[in-house]
Amino acid sequence: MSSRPFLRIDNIHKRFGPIIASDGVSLQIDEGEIHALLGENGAGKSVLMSMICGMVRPDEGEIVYKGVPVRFNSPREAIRQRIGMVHQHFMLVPNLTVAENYILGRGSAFRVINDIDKVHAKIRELSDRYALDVRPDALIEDLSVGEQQRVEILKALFNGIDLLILDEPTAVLTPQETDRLLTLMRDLVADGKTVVFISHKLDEVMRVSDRISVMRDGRVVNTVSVDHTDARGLARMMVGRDVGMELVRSAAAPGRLVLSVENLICRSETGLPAVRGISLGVHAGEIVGVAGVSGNGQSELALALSGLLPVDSGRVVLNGKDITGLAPARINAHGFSHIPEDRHKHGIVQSLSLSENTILQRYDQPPFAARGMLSRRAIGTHTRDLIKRFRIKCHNENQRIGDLSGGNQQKLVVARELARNPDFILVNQLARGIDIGAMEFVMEEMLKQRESGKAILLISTELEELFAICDRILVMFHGEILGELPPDRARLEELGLLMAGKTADHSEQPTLAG
Amino acid sequence: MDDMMFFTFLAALMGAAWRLATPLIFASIGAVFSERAGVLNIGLEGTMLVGAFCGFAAAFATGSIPLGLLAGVGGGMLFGLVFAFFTITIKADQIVVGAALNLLGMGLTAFLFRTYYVSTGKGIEIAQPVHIPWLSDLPFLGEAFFRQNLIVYSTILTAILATLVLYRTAFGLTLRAVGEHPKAVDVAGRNVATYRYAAVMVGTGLAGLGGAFLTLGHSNQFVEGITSGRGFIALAVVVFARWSPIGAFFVSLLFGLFYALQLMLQAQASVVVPYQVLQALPYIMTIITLVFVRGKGAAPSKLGQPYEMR
Amino acid sequence: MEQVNQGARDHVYPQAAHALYRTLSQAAISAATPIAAVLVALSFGAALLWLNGFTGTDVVTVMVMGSFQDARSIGEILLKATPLILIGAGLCVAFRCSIWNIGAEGQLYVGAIAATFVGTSIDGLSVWIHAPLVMLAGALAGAAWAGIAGYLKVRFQASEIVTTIMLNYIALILTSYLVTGPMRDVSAAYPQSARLVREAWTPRIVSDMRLHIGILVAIVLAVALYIFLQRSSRGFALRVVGLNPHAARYAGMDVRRNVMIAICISGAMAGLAGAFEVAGVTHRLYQNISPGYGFEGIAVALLANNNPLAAILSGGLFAMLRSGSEVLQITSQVPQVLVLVIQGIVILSVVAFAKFRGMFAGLR
Amino acid sequence: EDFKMGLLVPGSVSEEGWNRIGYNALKGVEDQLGAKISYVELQQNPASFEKAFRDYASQGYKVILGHGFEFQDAALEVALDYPDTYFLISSSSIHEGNVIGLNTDTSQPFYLMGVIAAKMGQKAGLVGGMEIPPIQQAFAGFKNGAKSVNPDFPISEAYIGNFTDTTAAKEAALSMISQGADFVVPNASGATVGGYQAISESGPDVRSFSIFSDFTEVAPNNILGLYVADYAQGVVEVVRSIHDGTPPTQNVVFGLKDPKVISFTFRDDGPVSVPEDIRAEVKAISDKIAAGEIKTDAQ
Ligand SMILES: Nc1ncnc2c1ncn2[C@@H]1O[C@H](COP(=O)(O)OP(=O)(O)OP(=O)(O)O)[C@@H](O)[C@H]1O
Ligand SMILES: Nc1ncnc2c1ncn2[C@@H]1O[C@H](COP(=O)(O)OP(=O)(O)OP(=O)(O)O)[C@@H](O)[C@H]1O
Ligand SMILES: [Mg+2]
Ligand SMILES: [Mg+2]
Repeated sequence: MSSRPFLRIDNIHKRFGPIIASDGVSLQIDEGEIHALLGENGAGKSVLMSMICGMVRPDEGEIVYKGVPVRFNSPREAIRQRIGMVHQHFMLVPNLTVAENYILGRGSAFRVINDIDKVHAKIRELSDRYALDVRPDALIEDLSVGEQQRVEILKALFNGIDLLILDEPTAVLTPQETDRLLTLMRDLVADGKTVVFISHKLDEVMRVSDRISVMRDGRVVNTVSVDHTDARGLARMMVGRDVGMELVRSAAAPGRLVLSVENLICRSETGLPAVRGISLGVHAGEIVGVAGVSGNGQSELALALSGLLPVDSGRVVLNGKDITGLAPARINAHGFSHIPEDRHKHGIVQSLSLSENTILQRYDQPPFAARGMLSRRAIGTHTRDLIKRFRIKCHNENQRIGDLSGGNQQKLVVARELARNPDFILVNQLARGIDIGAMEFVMEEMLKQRESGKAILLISTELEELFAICDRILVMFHGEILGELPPDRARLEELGLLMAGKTADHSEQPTLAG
Repeated sequence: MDDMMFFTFLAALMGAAWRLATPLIFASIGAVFSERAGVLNIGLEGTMLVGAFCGFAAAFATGSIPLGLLAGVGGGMLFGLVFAFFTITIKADQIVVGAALNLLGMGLTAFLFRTYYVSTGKGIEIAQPVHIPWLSDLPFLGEAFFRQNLIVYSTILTAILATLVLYRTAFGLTLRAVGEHPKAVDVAGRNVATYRYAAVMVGTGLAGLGGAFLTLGHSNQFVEGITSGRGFIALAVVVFARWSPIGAFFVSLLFGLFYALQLMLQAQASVVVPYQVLQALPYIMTIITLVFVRGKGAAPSKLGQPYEMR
Repeated sequence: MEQVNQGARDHVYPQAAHALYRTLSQAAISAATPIAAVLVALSFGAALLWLNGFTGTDVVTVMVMGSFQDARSIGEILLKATPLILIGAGLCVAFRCSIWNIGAEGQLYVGAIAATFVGTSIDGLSVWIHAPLVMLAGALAGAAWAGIAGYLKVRFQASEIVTTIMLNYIALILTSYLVTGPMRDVSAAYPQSARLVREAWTPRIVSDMRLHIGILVAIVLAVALYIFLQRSSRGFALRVVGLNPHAARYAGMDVRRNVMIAICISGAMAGLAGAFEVAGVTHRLYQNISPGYGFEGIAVALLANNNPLAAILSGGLFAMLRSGSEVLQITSQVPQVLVLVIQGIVILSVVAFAKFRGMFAGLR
Repeated sequence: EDFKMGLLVPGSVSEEGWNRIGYNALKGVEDQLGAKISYVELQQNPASFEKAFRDYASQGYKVILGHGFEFQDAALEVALDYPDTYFLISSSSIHEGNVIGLNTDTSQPFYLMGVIAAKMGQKAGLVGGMEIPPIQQAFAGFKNGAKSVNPDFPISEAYIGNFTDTTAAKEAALSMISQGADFVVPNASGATVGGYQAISESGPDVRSFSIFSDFTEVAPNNILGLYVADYAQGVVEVVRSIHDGTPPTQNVVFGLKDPKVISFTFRDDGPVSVPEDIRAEVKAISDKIAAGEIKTDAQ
């Protein structure tokens, strides 16, 4: 590796009000390396990278880039210095085309756009060179998440970069797409570029990086060369203790059939076919996983089951009652709980208190309501109880839930749904946004529910999550269930292929239309 | 002969529709700009009044219509500056500030008019129709379209220019992005607040121009409340036109047409329905059309929301 | 679960006392902002007067003092406050549910029409029946008129901002049609309806003042709406729908139904205001029965930060400013429209103060 | 002893319009006759009407103006107890002892305009604000006048629905002109000016009269004459007659017979003017109206 420090970060501090996001970070990135950044949620990875690319200004400390101290006041200045970043949440304007997104912010503000053809040509050329398969005139809102990801990477290349920062780029990709991305990263390095790469997936990190830095509580606690560590060691560095990678659980003892879905068909909110005939059953005392790359109809499946999306045809039976097409209130009343995928959209009301969020479904039922009026005391008691049982970190139950960290918000949602004592629990992305420690906790909770005879359907894009607690895994692709596998790591390859739409005989399934 | 009558009627109707649409065209195209940038200004009524008053006052003092128009635009923009300061810099709720500006616009213009002008009873010289050789003399078409003043003609230019700016310049591109995904614009290195200020300025400047047309291009006097709800109608036009400048042009014309039609039908002795039915027509039609032009798919997704920079 | 309920009952009184204390102290804090805002606005008004050749200090001396001259002028303020409080408190409910009902003016007119109909077409009822019947008719008509916009919103996603504005015009035109046509009192020179029968009139509080019991109804309803929004299950659902309709749907709340309820409550309050104008003040329907109460009510609700309890105060404030400006016009020939300027500035100042308070909180 | 006059208005005198007109009349009496004045704002409250009348009368007020016909019943009640006080009632046609109705008849000058229109033009157009009595009465007079000359004379009528929209008033007038009207009179309060603007732009072939204020500057080539009304002056004259000890012996209708209240004049400085022969005819009709021989406002 080159010894010239390409990028040196020196004792950076950054606070957001009372929150300390960076507490004296120091880090050194070498030219032409792939440097991975690991750490629990909220460790300060994204904030650190945002400071490098000019989105956030550090309170204190120094950034030295190519030997010169820099202080970017805007992302524009960082881009001018050939630093590009692909954010966790895409920075693409949905109602513009790919090309329009690329020229956004470039050149004079009063410029007439007359060079769009040249832009298109350049995009095609780059797309071909790195095999990215990006159409310059496509509208962003028509693209799948994976495509948008490639559009983001290509945007950085389009801008011309020496340093590329990727913030959790693989979270939404299939194993195949991930492979392709890792290859791309290698290609970029071969072209003389430097890559910083944030991920929670230790195996990818081990596969692609040259060096790895681990962050904890706003500091870099260690930087190691990939040759001198392993996954277990990295996990220990991150959390500060050994993490039980394997949860203890008893053998499955499935009981009666709690939920059965027969040939369910429904369309997405935009009216495109999303779920194309799914049948499945979940028994008491088992956890059934649904694996798949996001965008293959899992969201619609979850929404349709919970009554939030109209069903075109098929039947959903819960506890022997047909709940197809019922209103959410009715479905909930039949013993249905739902831990939703999009916490901010469905799960909580940010500006309400923890108390108010705990009674979201039961606001008009005793003991929380009597004669049409809310019973604050009963609500408070119940909420304090949940806070204690689920170890939710908060000031008190009257605090705005939006002020809690994401992990704690998720814990409240889980607590609320389990407290309703349902027969069936639909979980879409159990551990989304929560750190390894909390993940362990909620997984244990799920297993407890399973022990007590609940039926659980766990939809997830995270294979680790599925392997850890599921009794069997269904693979969803293109709105259909392509197959079922036991949670056996040995069959990871097979699972990956199924997720990419390739059945065991490796024949290609039709790809997503539109 | 009956056909002749009908064509004269039609020609007069078209001409009137265009004139009645003119203030709406300016105001609604302006509103397209600010709404595309995510700023919903329900204070348009007040802003148009300010434009109408400033235009009148300036023309009254100088006798110059161009100066009057300039003052109308300037007055609107000054008002827009207040709106922008409160909604963009202070990040106050846009509806609250808009409601306050309607009160202010109505109050200030009426106060100043009563204090300085009401007793003069004097008006100003308004913009004269421009006679275009040959075209104005065409039968029917000449009457309908080519005997207007320059302000009315300029609505076409405004619509075309607005479309070009919105869809063919970097400014317009950024503006459209600001209402949809302001953070992306921020990351791309453009200041969201600056663009929103600019959008509000364009919006209120055009609203001011629309107001100034009332006093400088149509009647020669300022009257308290002269806009008579046009600022609110312009808001409806924008929704109807699905946030497109060309759409706003044609929807405004449609409104002008309804309005002209009801005035002309009232004057026809042979029409027997109560005139109030005719008066209600434009408003009922708006509601009906809104039901058919369904959904809010086209609305800028961050409309009405302040942008919190990190 | 039983235990929880038992405990709740035992602690009901101290809890209520505490809640009262908290509400009062919050009210004190939140009262400081409007008072400061009014001072700013009055200073602005004074400056405007001074700049334009009037005596600037009149704004305070005449406007504020003049409006509290005697019992009668206070009665007049309360009379003007009645529709403002009713409409403002009602709009708080709609705005809390994120429904931008700009149509209170039209709902007021429709309420007035219905009240007139009930008050003129029935005779021989006791005042105990007829007067409330008139109010009920007004409220129902207002709710129905608002319900049109609500229905178009939930069924066709038609923007209620647009539809309520259009319905305002239609209601005004309808009133004009009725009083010049079918409802016209043929014996009168002026286009107006027949006079409501005595029993339909809203009872007065003091017999020789115009102030009627509408003000009490307005205050009671505003308090009731406050309790409804803050303490009832349904009010909770309305707030959740307003804050996050997706979460509301997820939680099993019927979003459409709650939207309809919220907009109809606000319409009913505006319709009731219209009924009181007819049955309590004019006793006849005219074309211009409202001097823009419906639009002023929007400002009242916004100034109250969508809190119906605070709407009592902001409605009273706006009524006071309106009364004061009338006094100011008579004594100092200041155009009465100055009040609109002052009202506008009050709102802007409140907004600015709220922001600065937030900034100080951030610094601490 | 002071000469005192009181005023009861049915609303706030600060509001532009009806109540303000009453207040201006009171001020006129103060300014021109040196009377002590007082007023009280009451709204549709018969109980307090009576009390207010009694309060003033018992305090020695010589004249009390109840501004609106709704005060009539209460005045009749009180008047019996105060025979020395004069109770004037606006827009009323009563005359019972010391209760005297006052009215301004706008249909009279409009009748004359109708006559002129039918004599000089092909078709008339009337643009109204809202359909309220002063406007309806005026238009009725215009139509009666025109029909007296030519029963088939075409007249179109349109209301813009408010008093602020000058643009609508202008377009309404333009549309009438485009449909052949060549004598157009707008009557829409603040929006009236828009109507004159339309007339002015349509060339000198379209004629009009200026009403209430002088609009000749707006349409110098079209306006044939002026009609101006001053209710305050009318009230001052009535109060003066009471002050002088010669109170009216019947209800008062201000009309063409009261040139100080209603003035109807022709212009001579315009490019077109009413020919002498028509003027003479109009004068004759005006005299007849003043003499009560022609009823102008039959609807
Ligand atoms: N704009 C902001 N305002 C307030 N707090 C913030 C802001 N941005 C980040 N933080 C806080 O700073 C801390 C670090 O956040 P950061 O996003 O860097 O975490 P991370 O390591 O990227 O986590 P993840 O793995 O979830 O992406 C967190 O506590 C976060 O809540
Ligand atoms: N325990 C239950 N079992 C079966 N059906 C129920 C139960 N509770 C409610 N429902 C049904 O669910 C639907 C909605 O319930 P509910 O009445 O609580 O909501 P709502 O009043 O319509 O709206 P909101 O959720 O906004 O209060 C109704 O049709 C009701 O009959
Ligand atoms: Mg992050
Ligand atoms: Mg419910």
